[in-house]
Amino acid sequence: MGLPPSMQVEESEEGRILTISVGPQHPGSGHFRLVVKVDGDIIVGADPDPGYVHRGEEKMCEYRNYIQNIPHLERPMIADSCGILYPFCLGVEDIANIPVPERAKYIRVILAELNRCIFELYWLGIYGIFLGHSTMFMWPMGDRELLIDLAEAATGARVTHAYFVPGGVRNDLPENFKERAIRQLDYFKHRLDQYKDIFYNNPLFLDRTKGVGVLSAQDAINLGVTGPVLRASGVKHDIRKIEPYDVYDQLDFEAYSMNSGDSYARAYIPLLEMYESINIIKQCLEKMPSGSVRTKLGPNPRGAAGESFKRVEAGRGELAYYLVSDGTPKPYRVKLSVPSFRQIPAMPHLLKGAKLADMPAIYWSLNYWPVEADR
Amino acid sequence: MATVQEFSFAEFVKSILWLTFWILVIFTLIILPIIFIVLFYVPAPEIAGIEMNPYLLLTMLVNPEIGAPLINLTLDQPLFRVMVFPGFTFAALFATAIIFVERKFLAKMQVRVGPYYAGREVFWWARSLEGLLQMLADLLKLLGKEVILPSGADKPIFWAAPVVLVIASSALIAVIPAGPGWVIADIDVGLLVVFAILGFFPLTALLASWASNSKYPFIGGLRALHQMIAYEIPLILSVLGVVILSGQLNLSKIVAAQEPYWYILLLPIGAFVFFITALAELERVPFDLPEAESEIVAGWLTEYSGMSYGLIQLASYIKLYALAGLFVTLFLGGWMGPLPLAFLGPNAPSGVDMFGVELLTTQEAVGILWFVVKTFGISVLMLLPRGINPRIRIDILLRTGWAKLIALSFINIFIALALLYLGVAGPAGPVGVISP
Amino acid sequence: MSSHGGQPEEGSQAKAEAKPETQKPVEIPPLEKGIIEKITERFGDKIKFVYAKPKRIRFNVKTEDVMDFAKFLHDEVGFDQPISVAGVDYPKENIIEVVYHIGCCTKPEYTSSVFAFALRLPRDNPKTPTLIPVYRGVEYHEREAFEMLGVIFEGHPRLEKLLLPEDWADIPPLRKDFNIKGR
Amino acid sequence: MSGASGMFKAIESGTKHLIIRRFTLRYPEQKLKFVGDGYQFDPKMGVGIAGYKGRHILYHDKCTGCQLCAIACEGIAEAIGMVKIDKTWKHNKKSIMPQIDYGKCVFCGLCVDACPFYALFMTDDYELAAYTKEHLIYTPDQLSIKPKYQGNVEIKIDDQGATHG
Repeated sequence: MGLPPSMQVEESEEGRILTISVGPQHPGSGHFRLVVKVDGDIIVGADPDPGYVHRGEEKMCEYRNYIQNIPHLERPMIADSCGILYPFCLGVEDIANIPVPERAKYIRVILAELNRCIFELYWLGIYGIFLGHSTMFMWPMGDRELLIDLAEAATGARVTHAYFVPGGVRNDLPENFKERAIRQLDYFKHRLDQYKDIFYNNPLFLDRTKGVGVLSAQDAINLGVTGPVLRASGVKHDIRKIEPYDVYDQLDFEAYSMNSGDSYARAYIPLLEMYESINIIKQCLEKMPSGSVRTKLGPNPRGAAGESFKRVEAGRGELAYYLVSDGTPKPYRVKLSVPSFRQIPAMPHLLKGAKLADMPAIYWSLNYWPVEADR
Repeated sequence: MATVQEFSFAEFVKSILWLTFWILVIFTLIILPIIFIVLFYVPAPEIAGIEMNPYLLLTMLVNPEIGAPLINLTLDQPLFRVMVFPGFTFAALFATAIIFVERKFLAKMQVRVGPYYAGREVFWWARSLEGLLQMLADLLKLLGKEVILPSGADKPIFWAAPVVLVIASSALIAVIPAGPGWVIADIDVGLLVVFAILGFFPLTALLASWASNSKYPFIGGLRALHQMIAYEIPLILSVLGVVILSGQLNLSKIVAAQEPYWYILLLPIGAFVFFITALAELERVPFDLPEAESEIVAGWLTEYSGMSYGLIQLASYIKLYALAGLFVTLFLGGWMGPLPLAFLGPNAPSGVDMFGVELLTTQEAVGILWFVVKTFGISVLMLLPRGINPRIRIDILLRTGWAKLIALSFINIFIALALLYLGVAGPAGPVGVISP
Repeated sequence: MSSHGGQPEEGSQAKAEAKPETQKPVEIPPLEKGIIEKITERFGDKIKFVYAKPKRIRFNVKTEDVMDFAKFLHDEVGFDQPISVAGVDYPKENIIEVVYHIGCCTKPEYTSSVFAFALRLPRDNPKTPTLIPVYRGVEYHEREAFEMLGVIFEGHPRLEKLLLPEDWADIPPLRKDFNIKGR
Repeated sequence: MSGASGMFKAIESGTKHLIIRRFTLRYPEQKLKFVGDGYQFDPKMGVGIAGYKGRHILYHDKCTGCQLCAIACEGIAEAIGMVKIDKTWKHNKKSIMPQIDYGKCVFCGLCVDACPFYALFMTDDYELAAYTKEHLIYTPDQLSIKPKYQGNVEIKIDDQGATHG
């Protein structure tokens, strides 16, 4: 009695290799395929295969003017829709020389940080369920509602806000937003403390993640990974700090980094960042001046011929837009350099030699978002 | 515009009412006359001195005492014990209750609602019963689903595995006493039977995974095999302390041997090891890695669907009941309560009556109640880790099983031996506490 | 216009003002100036300086120099983090540009800067050596540029489909002569 | 020993939540309260007014049939088409008004930004489910009806945790 017929086991020098396709229909993959080769319980090769949700965002951009590009550009990353739109607005403002009112800058920062939290909670929830921790799935998903409610009060939509526009934001914050925000953020901070107890300090979680998938700083830089993944490897590289956009240079906050470079560090940094986001939002609410929030523009803003490369720190890391304009109302070329796509090379690098059971712990700690990577 | 079939609840209710109406009409007009014609010619049989005529039930409604001999007869039947009370029906109902409690309990812990509408629609006057009928709804859903046979599957094994699992886990119940005298098979090698049956599960899991002809089930089956075998040894070793102290393998006698104090007070390490290994045997979080969905979809259950999946789930929850019952039997004094029976006072009824028949004596009734309460408590404790723990990795699991738990269970055995030789407890009864 | 290769030369849009040329000498901040001097010292005329805005520098590089240039940039100047590889199609000039954006993680004074260098390749036969030996992380970016614009990276280990469907049989979609239906 | 204390803390944290209020919004019985009266736009200021972006509302007495909303939607969702209306308005020479296909609309609200006559706003109504795609196409007459949305639930926060009441 041999192996069942569907299991092709190839004999090779390393031993007997079983190929497992993780995705595209797999509870642990998303819209994405990871071809994993295992020898026993050890992964000997992993080949990421993105592209299942490619929508041609970059080509679509060339057919629409700058304003019309807003709604579809946030679709690749609806969990962080402000983060993915932010550099686009910065880039258009750069190309078309649009001034931004001071209040709009603060509102943008508030919304970007809210969205960072919303994204990181979503991410954390899925990390929890990937490690088999169902409570850690439900809690962040529930607490996300607090922040989504805030974002909805400001923008009018729960996830796809279409809120940032070149020249500011669409509308001012509603009345009593400040009190509401502070109340809910205080509660949210209290909830984050609970996460530490049940998840981050749980000895089984530490067993699962400490020392798993260690990425050295040199490798992290060379592979081009970004965001929390890079910072977990000890490289203090946060765009908000090194190249402050909008009002980040007037705010007092910390960009955290850890030195261990393992899955635990990659999972812990988002938690610290959420604390920091609460801090930033509160500062912004205090410092925010009054005034206009949007520069009045014609329906078709057009920029001079030229190019612009703007980057922001989104929830998953450095998100950059390379905009080339030829002077027409439509962009000549838009290139999204998304963090998820930049994490891909780290995946085979880290998975090789890991255990099969560590696959979800490593894969999801890389902050990889299939829809965003495919664009 | 295209015509659309719109679902209307009123139409649905109407159709059901019409269906019921026609069934009643056909029943009264055709089936009832046939029954009466048959009864006219065929004499009714007689059981326990009662004529089994079709009006018996109606008569019993008015005068219940008529049925008393019949009830007595039923209670004496071994089949009743196998099928109903300590046996399958009770276990299945208990398992269903555990599933419901697990879902509500977990939902509470996760700050959400859990099953809500099923049951609430029916018991609209009692909001606390929300979700009570969810188990029934799930059962109906699973019954209505197609059981998909994967191509290339080994048909006989694939079909047989869920049934075998249910049978095996139900067989565990046979030796567990649910009350004084209330045990299906009161055999002297009860504990050995438990371990013999437990040894059956990894094999079935492996066969089921093999028969599915798929990669994920195969890996899951291998993990299940590794895990169950690694944890069987500490499981058996942890119970050895109890056997040493009681000098018995018969579970009823083990319970009786815990008369002054329960073994969990004497052997806490053994109880701890047993609890952990029972969790691993049950594949419950944090030891659910044979079903780790983020790595291997659903482990060895991946290819099962419909009611065959439902049977596997039923088997696993019956097994949970059985292992919780075993824990109660071995360490928590089984049916014995923390208070003596005299606590009930002198005016306590001598038994539980129904239609004038004494179903249970007071001692039995209190014993069963304590057993159920304790088993339920232990079951809830077994559900608790699901809310607070992530899944652990196979190598950590095996290292814990082979190194730490076996060491702990050996320590437990030494403690038991020490207790025996010091004369604190033992088969002859504790010295100095109750001297004969 | 020809001096800044990043700009498309469209006849109708020639009115676009040639800002960088006129303001170049005054506008370059000292930090960027240092980088530019370092590079021009080493490469001289082989590479073409395009523009330097605050924190953004761009050079045009020839295919045969790109390997040396990348090595120099990585090892001596200190730009070590690949950010993106963008391809831009200019059918009127019959050129495809491949723009590498490189950031810096290790040298604190450069971390805020993004260095861009572009390869201007002929549109009918775009070929360039891969930069994987220098920047390990550009592997997937180059694969994307390959399938989206048809640029062939010589020496790339796996030049295959990445995002597009396996049965894609049209021209590379980000070329300007590929048109979306109905638009 | 840190492992044991960590596990103990986790158990404590988990059991603590057994008594905390449930957070879930029981949707059909409870509906969320939104800020404002739906997203609106002030073309004079060039700034919107915060509100929920739900179904549109069209003011027939203001719409001039200028098609700016349809043009704005062209590259986004192509949900807005201009249709003839029976009634004649003095300010609407062509007698055309927008008709919105909610099977396509992405609720970005950029059509509201495009309207210079205060004629097209958005409302709180998000319950647009229908049995057919045809039912999702809202004619100008349907769009002019003000929806009845009654949401009154807000997040309440106290010592027992956050809840939707």
